[in-house]
Amino acid sequence: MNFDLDQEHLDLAGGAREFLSAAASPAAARAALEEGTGVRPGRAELVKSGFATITVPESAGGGGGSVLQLAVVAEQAGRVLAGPSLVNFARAAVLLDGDADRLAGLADGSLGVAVVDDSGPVLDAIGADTFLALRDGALVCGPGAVTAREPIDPTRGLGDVALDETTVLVRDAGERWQRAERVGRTILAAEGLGAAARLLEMGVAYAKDRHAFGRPIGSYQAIKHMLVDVYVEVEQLRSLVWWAAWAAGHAPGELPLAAAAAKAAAATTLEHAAETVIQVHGGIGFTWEHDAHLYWRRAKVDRFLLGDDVAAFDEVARLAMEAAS
Amino acid sequence: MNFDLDQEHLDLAGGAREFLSAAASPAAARAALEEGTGVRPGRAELVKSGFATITVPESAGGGGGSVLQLAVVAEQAGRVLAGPSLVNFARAAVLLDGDADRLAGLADGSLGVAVVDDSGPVLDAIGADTFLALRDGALVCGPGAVTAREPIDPTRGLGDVALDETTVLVRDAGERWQRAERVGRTILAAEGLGAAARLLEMGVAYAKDRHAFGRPIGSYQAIKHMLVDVYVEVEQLRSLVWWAAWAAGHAPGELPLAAAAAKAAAATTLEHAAETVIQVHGGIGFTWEHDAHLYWRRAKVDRFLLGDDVAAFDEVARLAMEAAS
Amino acid sequence: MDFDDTPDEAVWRAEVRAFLEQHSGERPSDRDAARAWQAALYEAGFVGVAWPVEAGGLGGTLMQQAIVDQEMARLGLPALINLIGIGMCGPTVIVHGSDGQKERYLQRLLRADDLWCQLFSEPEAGSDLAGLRTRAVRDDDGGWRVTGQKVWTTLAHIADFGILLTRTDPDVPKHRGLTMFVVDMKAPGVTVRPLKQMNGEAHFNEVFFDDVAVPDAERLGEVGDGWRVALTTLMSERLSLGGGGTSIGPKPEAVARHVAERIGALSADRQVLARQQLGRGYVASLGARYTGYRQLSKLSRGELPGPEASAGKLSGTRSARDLTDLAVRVLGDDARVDGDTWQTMQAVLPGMAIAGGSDQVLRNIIGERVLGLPAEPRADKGVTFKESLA
Amino acid sequence: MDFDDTPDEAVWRAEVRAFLEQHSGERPSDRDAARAWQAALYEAGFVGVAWPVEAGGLGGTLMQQAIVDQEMARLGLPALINLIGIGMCGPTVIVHGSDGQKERYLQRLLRADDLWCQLFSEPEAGSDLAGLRTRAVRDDDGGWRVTGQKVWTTLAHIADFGILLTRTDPDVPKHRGLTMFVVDMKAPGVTVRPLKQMNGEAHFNEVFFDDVAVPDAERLGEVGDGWRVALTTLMSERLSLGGGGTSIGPKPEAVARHVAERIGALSADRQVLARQQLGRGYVASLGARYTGYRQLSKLSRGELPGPEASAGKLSGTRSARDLTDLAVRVLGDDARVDGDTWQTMQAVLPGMAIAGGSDQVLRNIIGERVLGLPAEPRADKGVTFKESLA
Repeated sequence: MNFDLDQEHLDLAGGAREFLSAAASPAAARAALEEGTGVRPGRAELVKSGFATITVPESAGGGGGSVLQLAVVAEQAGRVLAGPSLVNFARAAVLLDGDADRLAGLADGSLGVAVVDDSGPVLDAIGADTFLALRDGALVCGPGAVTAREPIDPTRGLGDVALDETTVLVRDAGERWQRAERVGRTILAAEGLGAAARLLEMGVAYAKDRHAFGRPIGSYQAIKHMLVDVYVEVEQLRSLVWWAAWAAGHAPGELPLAAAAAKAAAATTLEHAAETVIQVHGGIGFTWEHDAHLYWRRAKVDRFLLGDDVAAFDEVARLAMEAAS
Repeated sequence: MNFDLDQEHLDLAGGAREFLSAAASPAAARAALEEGTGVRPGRAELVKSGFATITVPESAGGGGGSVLQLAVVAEQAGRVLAGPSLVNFARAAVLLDGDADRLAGLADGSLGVAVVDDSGPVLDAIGADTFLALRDGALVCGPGAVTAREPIDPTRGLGDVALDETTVLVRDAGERWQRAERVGRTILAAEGLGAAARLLEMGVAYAKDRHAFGRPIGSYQAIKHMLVDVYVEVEQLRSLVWWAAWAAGHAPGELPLAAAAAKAAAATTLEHAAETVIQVHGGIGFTWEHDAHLYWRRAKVDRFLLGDDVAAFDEVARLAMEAAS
Repeated sequence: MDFDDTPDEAVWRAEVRAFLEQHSGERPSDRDAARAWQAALYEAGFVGVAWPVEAGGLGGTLMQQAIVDQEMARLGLPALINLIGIGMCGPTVIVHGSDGQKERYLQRLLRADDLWCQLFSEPEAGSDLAGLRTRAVRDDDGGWRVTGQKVWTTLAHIADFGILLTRTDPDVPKHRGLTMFVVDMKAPGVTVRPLKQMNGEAHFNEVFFDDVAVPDAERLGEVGDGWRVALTTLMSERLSLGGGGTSIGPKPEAVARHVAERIGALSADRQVLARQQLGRGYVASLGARYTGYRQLSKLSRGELPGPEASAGKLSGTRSARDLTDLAVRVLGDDARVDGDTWQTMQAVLPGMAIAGGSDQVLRNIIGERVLGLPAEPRADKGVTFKESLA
Repeated sequence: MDFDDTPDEAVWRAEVRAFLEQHSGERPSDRDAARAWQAALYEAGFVGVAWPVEAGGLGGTLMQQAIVDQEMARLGLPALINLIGIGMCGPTVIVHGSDGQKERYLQRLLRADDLWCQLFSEPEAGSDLAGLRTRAVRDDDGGWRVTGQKVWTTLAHIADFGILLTRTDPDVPKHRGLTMFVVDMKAPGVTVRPLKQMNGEAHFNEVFFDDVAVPDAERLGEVGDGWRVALTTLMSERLSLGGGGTSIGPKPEAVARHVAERIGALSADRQVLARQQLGRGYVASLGARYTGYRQLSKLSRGELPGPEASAGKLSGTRSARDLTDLAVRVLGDDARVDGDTWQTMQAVLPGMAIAGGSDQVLRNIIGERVLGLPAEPRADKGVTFKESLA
């Protein structure tokens, strides 16, 4: 057993970080909130970089890589609040498996795909032109009318989608849909991991720098222990994300539990990290100009995507009882 | 409005404290656990003191006092883990209202009453000879066979009760039963308040005395803030207990919400206090010889009496929604 | 113990209610209307109820004031525009002001002729308030010149006056070198810049002082005695928070009403969880509310507001968070609670958790001053302010 | 990244499994049987797998040791009787012992010929271990005389030897005046008294030393170097906790199994709540378990066990509490999980939260040594031990 990123993954993370930290930023997220400017890097740039389509087969012009590789990139995307999310790319790559034309469209950017779940607004509906959905057990595809939601986190491009005429792509697509959803949860959790890890860095840096009563606030147990609790959660989330991403490629039987656990942990950890780091920053942490609230917005929205934390914990419990009995 | 104990209550509390701290103690609870000795002060002494039958009418030989007065005494009983509980006395006084003979038996100690709920073991079944229960909407009374439970907290005298032949005392006793249960919850919460307040005192005293790394451990924020959180909860519990006890006498419409809130707060506060104070004490706190675990045992048992915290929170929510709509 | 009004209180409540119900149609729509509303209330005898008569008040009891507050809340009337002045600035002037200052300011404050703000916090002095850097230096005429920056100042953009805590001597330990002033917010050199919060609104301001002239007659208390004067302000704040933090966040009744309206649309599973969450938040709110009543009872017997009052703030922020979270989960994002979107409600909570003392500071206060636990060793003890900057 | 065994690991696992399955019928029923079982395992090459050959070990890898541990856990076999000796005392002797000590003790320890205990904590020295008071004084023969009291000593009542941390110089700062010894637990003057815990059992002991003679040849490391020697012990403890705290409390799979058996008897409402609680505890357990795997991967590449290992302990106690609480709520008090009553399980948790470092101490370690946050000012810095008692 070796449960650690390989050099290949570390190199990939480095490359993704370089690209994403130049192409996206919390400042860009703030601008999107203030002025409705598009998200950064934006769909076209993300596709062009090749990072978004890592899991699309090489034959279709994608990277032919693993979910683990995509998760490594997604963590970096989460750090800088990049948009659109890699989740739709990950889900679409699974759902369109075998559909060479559409996969090629995904890979060359000519198709802007978003996956429509049954409940709640659709992630990155804004800017998408092609929607995938499950209807009566079949995977369908078509255009749709998008109504934008109030942009709590503008980088998530939430909208309600009314599907127009759809084409059936795969009948009896229940299993495929489930796998895609689980891969999507894994990538969502990886983005949450990146955001939470970045928040922790911000909190730790501020706690070292800011002084009160003659010493750095990070020397006080109240502040120190709050940050430690976030650290512990972030590291456990990292373990669960890696496990789920690895399972997607190598242990499909473990994916349901791993993906649900990662999704649940990401929801609670990111929210906890955001609230803690705002608290650590005192007054400055809840000003518009500080980056903390942009991550906080991400936390408040992501919690409800692809099923909320309550649903994920319920699923973990059901799977655990099933496995144990 | 004056939401504070009157001098009369303070005097009563002082008297109760004097009697109870001489007649009961955590040491007596430990002995009961080790050797199965009876609880202290025991039913006979409690009746003789007059404190247990405060709410029995004077005409029947009781104190003719209020639920608030009994709650003031119950807090003192909780401080020293006195047994049996005042809960059965409080409930019986309501249930037997108008039944002069049985009330007189309750007041002179010739009847050892315990109230049988539908679920879970019966509080102070051990040592009781007369059981009150609700059967098909009627209040019934009779002897019963008691099977003792494993004594987690031996001062609670838990047992399963199989009722023998019963006599119907009141047909259509639903409302009476509910009021008795709510008064019982209030008194249980008052005992919990006393236990939690005593735990807090123990924790604060130890935190002032014990040194680590050259200063008292109570000077460290981690310890200090834990104790403060308990303090805040204890004071809120005190407010809820007083409110519920006052409502029992003066605002019956407020009693359902107040009693459920007090029960729920007592369950969570006492448990939180016990676990915190053990933690504050470090190793010594989980030794047999230390008093902390005797209070912890009380917390673990009381949580489930007269409906558990989950049921109480559910009831609060239902009542709140009803009142609001 | 008696939760009901005394006969006197009942009479007072009836008076208050009659007046308010008669006028509650006229909800102030802008700042001038808000001033006029406060003035009308003042003329009717319902502002500054517990202030001394010589300060322009009614010389009444705190319980009478609480009854006014309760009745206003019952009708859903907004807080008075000059709340900070009434609760914090005015009481400080009453205790430490000269006769001239009292004459000039107090009645005008109650009538909202002048609006007031409080200028204490600074970017580098939050929890550690006594570490503030705004300097006041004597000028040649015996007056003062103030230079520095304040932050988190509510109402600064419309206030006429403020109470201003400054450093007048950096060569003594930090608590001893402070002096308090009344400052004219329209004076040359005062610049106010709104500070946008994470919810997009600007409840607070930054205030810059650039060599602002303040006459010595506007000093509040002795030179170097500013910390003690500030403690009066903070104690008055506690007094005005008599409700024990229950004013933080959404009203539990409002959340219960909305949950009641919406819960039927949830799955059975979600209904169970919603009731648990509502129950927990509601019990915490009730606990804080009734603890507030106990404090009010103590205060109305003449006891000084103690550090216990901080407990309400501490638990208030937590139950507010829980109830808001429930609202978000249950209500959907098209819902309004008391007119706020859930987004606004949520985004305002982190600020509430910090304003008026962070959770950490409040826990230290309660731990040390209520429970008697020892303070931490202080790195800055006996050090002059100037040295502490090194 | 690869969760599967390497080919070598798979071969090893098969060997281990074959042996254990063949012998797992013989569960040790008493102390002698437990010793015999460890000896048999040792002879088969499954004890001290990662110890150096010259120390009596197999010179294998940590991953091989982990595989043995996993396979033993899979079959529900109890921990080895000399676990503390193997995990903490032996490694300390390996690093700091003389050739004679290694010769005398190590192989016998692995074979459970001698049982070992660790004598560090004292009534007045818990979190602040370096404040210990047990004195060792030179006698006329160049040996030592030890007087004092230790506490929380697992196995002391049956141990043959212990590693003993003492104060040999009270006139220097506390960390510098300590010296470590191997002590014969059967020596005259050693008294062991079992310490009953709140659950009624006695997993720990108090140990009293009354002028106990310890030869200088039994010193471990230099005089005054005891703190550094103790750090080796504590680091070995972390290494032996490779699983990252997942051994704390009930196994999540066991709780899931029992909930699965009982949940049907609950009301629909309670089923919802039970699943939420199980889900939360289970995710926390999985998070700790997989984080433990990551640490194990690092260790097996030769990295030293860092302070990160404390994180597993921290979260382990919390998820253990949540899962136990669930068991209590769901299972009823007649249920057993892994053979324990819920009462026993609950009553053992507070002890677990403190043994091996309280939550507070662990958070300080992680905060300072992993996150790099500044330490608190130390009141006892540069003060001699003797002065610190004043």
